[in-house]
Amino acid sequence: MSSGIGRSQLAARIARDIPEGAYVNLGIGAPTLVSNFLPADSEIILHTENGMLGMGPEPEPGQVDPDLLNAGKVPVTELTGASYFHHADSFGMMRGGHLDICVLGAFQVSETGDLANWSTGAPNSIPAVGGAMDLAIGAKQVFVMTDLLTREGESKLVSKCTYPLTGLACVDRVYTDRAIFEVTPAGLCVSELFGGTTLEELEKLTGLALSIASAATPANES
Amino acid sequence: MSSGIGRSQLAARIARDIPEGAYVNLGIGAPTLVSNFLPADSEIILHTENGMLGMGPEPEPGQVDPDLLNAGKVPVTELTGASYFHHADSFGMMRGGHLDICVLGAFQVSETGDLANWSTGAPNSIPAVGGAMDLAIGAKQVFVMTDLLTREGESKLVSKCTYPLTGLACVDRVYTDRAIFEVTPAGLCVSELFGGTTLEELEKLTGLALSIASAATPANES
Amino acid sequence: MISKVVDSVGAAVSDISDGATIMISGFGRAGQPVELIDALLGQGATDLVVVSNNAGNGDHGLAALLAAGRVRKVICSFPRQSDSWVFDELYRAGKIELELVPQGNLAERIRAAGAGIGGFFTPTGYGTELGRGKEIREIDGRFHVFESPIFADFAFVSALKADRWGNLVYRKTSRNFGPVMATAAAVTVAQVDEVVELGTLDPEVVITPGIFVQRVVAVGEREWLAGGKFIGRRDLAQ
Amino acid sequence: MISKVVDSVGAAVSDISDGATIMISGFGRAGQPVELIDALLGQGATDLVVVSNNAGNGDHGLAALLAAGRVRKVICSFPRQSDSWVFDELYRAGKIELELVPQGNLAERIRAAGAGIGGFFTPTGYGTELGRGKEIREIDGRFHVFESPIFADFAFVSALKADRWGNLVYRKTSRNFGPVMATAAAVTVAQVDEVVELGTLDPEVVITPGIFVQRVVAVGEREWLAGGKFIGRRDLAQ
Repeated sequence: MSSGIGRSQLAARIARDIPEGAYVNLGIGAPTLVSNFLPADSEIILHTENGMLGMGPEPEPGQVDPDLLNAGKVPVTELTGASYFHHADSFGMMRGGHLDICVLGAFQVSETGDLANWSTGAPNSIPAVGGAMDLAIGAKQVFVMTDLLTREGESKLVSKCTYPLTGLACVDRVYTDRAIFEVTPAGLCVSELFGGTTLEELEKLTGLALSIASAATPANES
Repeated sequence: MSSGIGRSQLAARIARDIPEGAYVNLGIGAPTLVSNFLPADSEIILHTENGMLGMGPEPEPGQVDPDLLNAGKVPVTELTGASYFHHADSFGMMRGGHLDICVLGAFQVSETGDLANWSTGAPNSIPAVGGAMDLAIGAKQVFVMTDLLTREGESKLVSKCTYPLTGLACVDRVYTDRAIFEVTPAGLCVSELFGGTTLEELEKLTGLALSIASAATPANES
Repeated sequence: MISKVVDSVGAAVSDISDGATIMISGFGRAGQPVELIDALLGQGATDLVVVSNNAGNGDHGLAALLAAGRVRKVICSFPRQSDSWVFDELYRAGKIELELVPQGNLAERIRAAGAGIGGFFTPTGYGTELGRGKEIREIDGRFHVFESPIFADFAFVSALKADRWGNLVYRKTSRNFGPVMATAAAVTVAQVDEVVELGTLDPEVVITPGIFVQRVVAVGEREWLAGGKFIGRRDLAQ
Repeated sequence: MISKVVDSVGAAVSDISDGATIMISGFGRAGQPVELIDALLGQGATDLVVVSNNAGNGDHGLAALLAAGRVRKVICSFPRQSDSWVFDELYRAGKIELELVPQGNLAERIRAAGAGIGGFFTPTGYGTELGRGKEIREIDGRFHVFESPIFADFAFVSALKADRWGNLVYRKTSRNFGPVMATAAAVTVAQVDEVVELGTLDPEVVITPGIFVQRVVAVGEREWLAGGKFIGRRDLAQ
C-alpha cells in the first residue's frame, strides 16, 4: 500500500495552483504552510480576516508588533502595497465574493462539498467558530487541505458529514496527502494521485464511489 | 393682523436652539441660512450627507474647490477637526440616529409630524428625493423651517398631508414665520408666537385645533 | 508583477457590452469620472443601465451619454438639478426609465451587493411612494422596508491616486459613492490623477483596497491642483 | 469648546450600571482596551453582557473581568483559545452564557446597529447549527439567514490617537472591531495612546469620526512604540 506525500509537499502542490495576482486567505493551521511555497517572484496578495490585505511573513526575532497579527493571532508583517480595514469591511470583502481562493482545514468534507471544520461536537468542548463559516461561503474557490484519514484511520471524505457543518456545498477541491479531489455535480473526481496511490485504494479508504479525471491517470502510472 | 418675522430672524431663532457640541445637518435651501447665525464662539459640527463632518462656510472668491461641496452642490470649506467618509457610512450615520438635529424645509407637515418635502406630485415634474427621506427618519430631532403659508395663502400645517410623504411621524418641531409648533401626541402645540401673532389667528390660518404651551403666553402678551 | 494600470481610458472601457449596468461615482460634478464617461461615449455601447446619484449636469459627461440615447434606464436619487435639462427632456418624452431610490438606500443597496448581503430592512422610505409595493416589517416597534442589493457589470470611480495594485485614495467630498461602487461591480475602473509607486500610499489611509479595483487609468491632475496642492479655481461651471 | 477628553479611565467608566451591555474591541490581544477593562473591573458593575470577538486571554483584561464573576453573558465568535482558561472553566461549570456568532455576522450585526439597519440576510451560517431556528430566505438561488442588529450601552475601543472632538485613528490590525463598535453603542469610550491637538489628524484619514465617540481617555504610548515609531518587542506574551 502507498503512503502519500508529506504536509510540506502538499502545501507546495497547493501553492502551484495559486496564480499571480490572486487574493488569497490561508486558514489557520496547516493551510498557513502554503505561504512558504508561494514563488518569491510572483505577487500573490494574502488577506487576513482581522483586517489586512498584503500580509507578509512572520517578523524577524525582536520585531514582533502586537498590533500586527494574523487571524491565528500570530505576528506577521506588512508588505509594500498593503492596506488595513475594519472587521465589517473585511468580512464584506469575504462574503461579497472578492477573494479568489481560500484554503481551509477540515474535519470532514462530503461528496457534495459540504464542509465541517469548526466543531467536533464533543460534549465537553468549547464551541468556537471564528471566521470559518464566512470563509467557507465567501471565496470564489474554496480549497481544503487535509490528510485523507484521521489519526484513527477514518476517511475525512464522507458521503455525508457527521460533524457540525461549516457550510453547505461550498468546497471546490480537496487536497489530501493521497490525492486531489474535485467536487463535481457527479460526486468526487480524482484529478491527481500521490505517492503511488491508486483509485482502488482511495475507494477502499473512503468507502466512496470515485471517478477519475483522464489527466490523472498518467500521474498514477508514472 | 400680524405679519410674523423674516427668514433671517427665523434662522437666528433656530440657531438659538442648537447647543454647543451638537451634530447638525442643515437641509438644502432656507435651512442653510441657520449656519449664518450659529455663535462663532461655540463649536457646532455640521454634517453634509455627501460625506463630511466639520463643514465650514462658503469659500472666499477664487478659492472654490470642486472636490468640496455640500449636499446642495454648493462649494464649502473644511473646518479644523473635519473628517471625510463615503456615502454608505454617511447615511449609516444619519439612519443610525447619530445626528442630534436636522433642519429641513417642507411643503406640508401634518398634526402627527408627517413630513412632505420632496415632491408636489405635479404631473410634469421630475421626481427627485435625494437624502430627504434619510434625514427625516434619521436625526434625533427633526426641525422644520418654513413659512406658515404658501404663496397662495394655504397653510403648510395640515391635518393630513396631501403631497407625497417624505416620512411618517418624523417631525419634532416646526419653526414658521408666525410661531413655533411642537408636535405632541395631543397634536400641535404652540410654544412661541412671533410678531404679534395670536393663537386665534393661527387656528384660523391653519384650520387646526392648536394648544398653547404656558410658556408661550408671555411672548404673546409682551 | 501585478499591474492593473491600463494605458488609456479607451482601453479601460473597451469591453463594455450593450445592455451593461454601469455604476458611475460622483455627487453632482464632484467625483464624476468624466474621462471614463467620455470614453464610453466614444466606445459605442448602448441600452445601458446607469446607477449614479444624479442623472447628469449640463451637456457633458453623463448628460452627454444620455443625450446620445445610450442609456435605457437610470437608477438614482436625484435626477432633477438646475442643469439636468438633458435628463429632464428624455424623461418627459418617455425616452428613459427612472428608478428613484432614496439616497441612503441607494448607497446601502450598493454596499450590500459588494458585501454579500442578500437584502436588508431600512426605515427609510416607509410609508412613502418609494416604499410602496415593498415588503414591510415591524422591527422593535418601527416599520422598515425591505431593500435588495444593486450589482453592476462595471463601476467607474474617480479617485485621486492609485498604485499598480489598485489601492485608491480620494479627495474630500469627491469620495462619495466611489468606495461602495468599487465593491459592487464585476469590473471596477478607477480614473485617477496619478498612478504612484507601490508603497507610496500609507496602508492606514487606503480607502479602497486594490481587491475591489480591476483597472486603473491616469487622466492627469485635476485643474484645481498643481503638484498635489490646491491652487484655487474661479467657479464650478468651468 | 467641545472636549470629549476625560482625565482618567476611572472617570470614563464611572456610570456603567449593573446589567449593561458592553462592546469590547480587539482581536485577541490586538486592539483590546485593557486599561478600560481594568477600570471596569475596579468600578464594580456586574451582571454584564460583553460583546467581543474573543472571551479573554490569560488572566488579565477581559479574562480578569470574567474571573471576577462580573459577566453574565458573552456574545462572541471565538471564545476558545490556547489561553482562554478562565472562560473555559466558567463555561464548563455553566456559570456563563454564550451566544456564538460567526465572526462576519458579528461584525455585520454590530454595523447594522450603528447604521440603523433593522436586520439583514446573510448566506453565512445557513444550514449550520448557528443558523438553526433563524428565518431562512432564498435570494437569487442562494439561501440566507436573517440576522438582527446588536446594540450596546457602552463600547470600549482602543485607538492610537484622538483629538478633543473624538476623531480616531487606529494602528494596523488593532483597528479590527473598533470602528464598527464605536457606531453601535449609546456611549463609546476610546482609550488612546495620545490626545493630539484638533487639526493634527488629517480629515482624509480619520477612521472613526468624532460623532461616534463620547469619551476619550489617554493611557500613554503602547510599549512597542516610542515617539510614534515602532521599536520592536520580544514577544506577544509580555
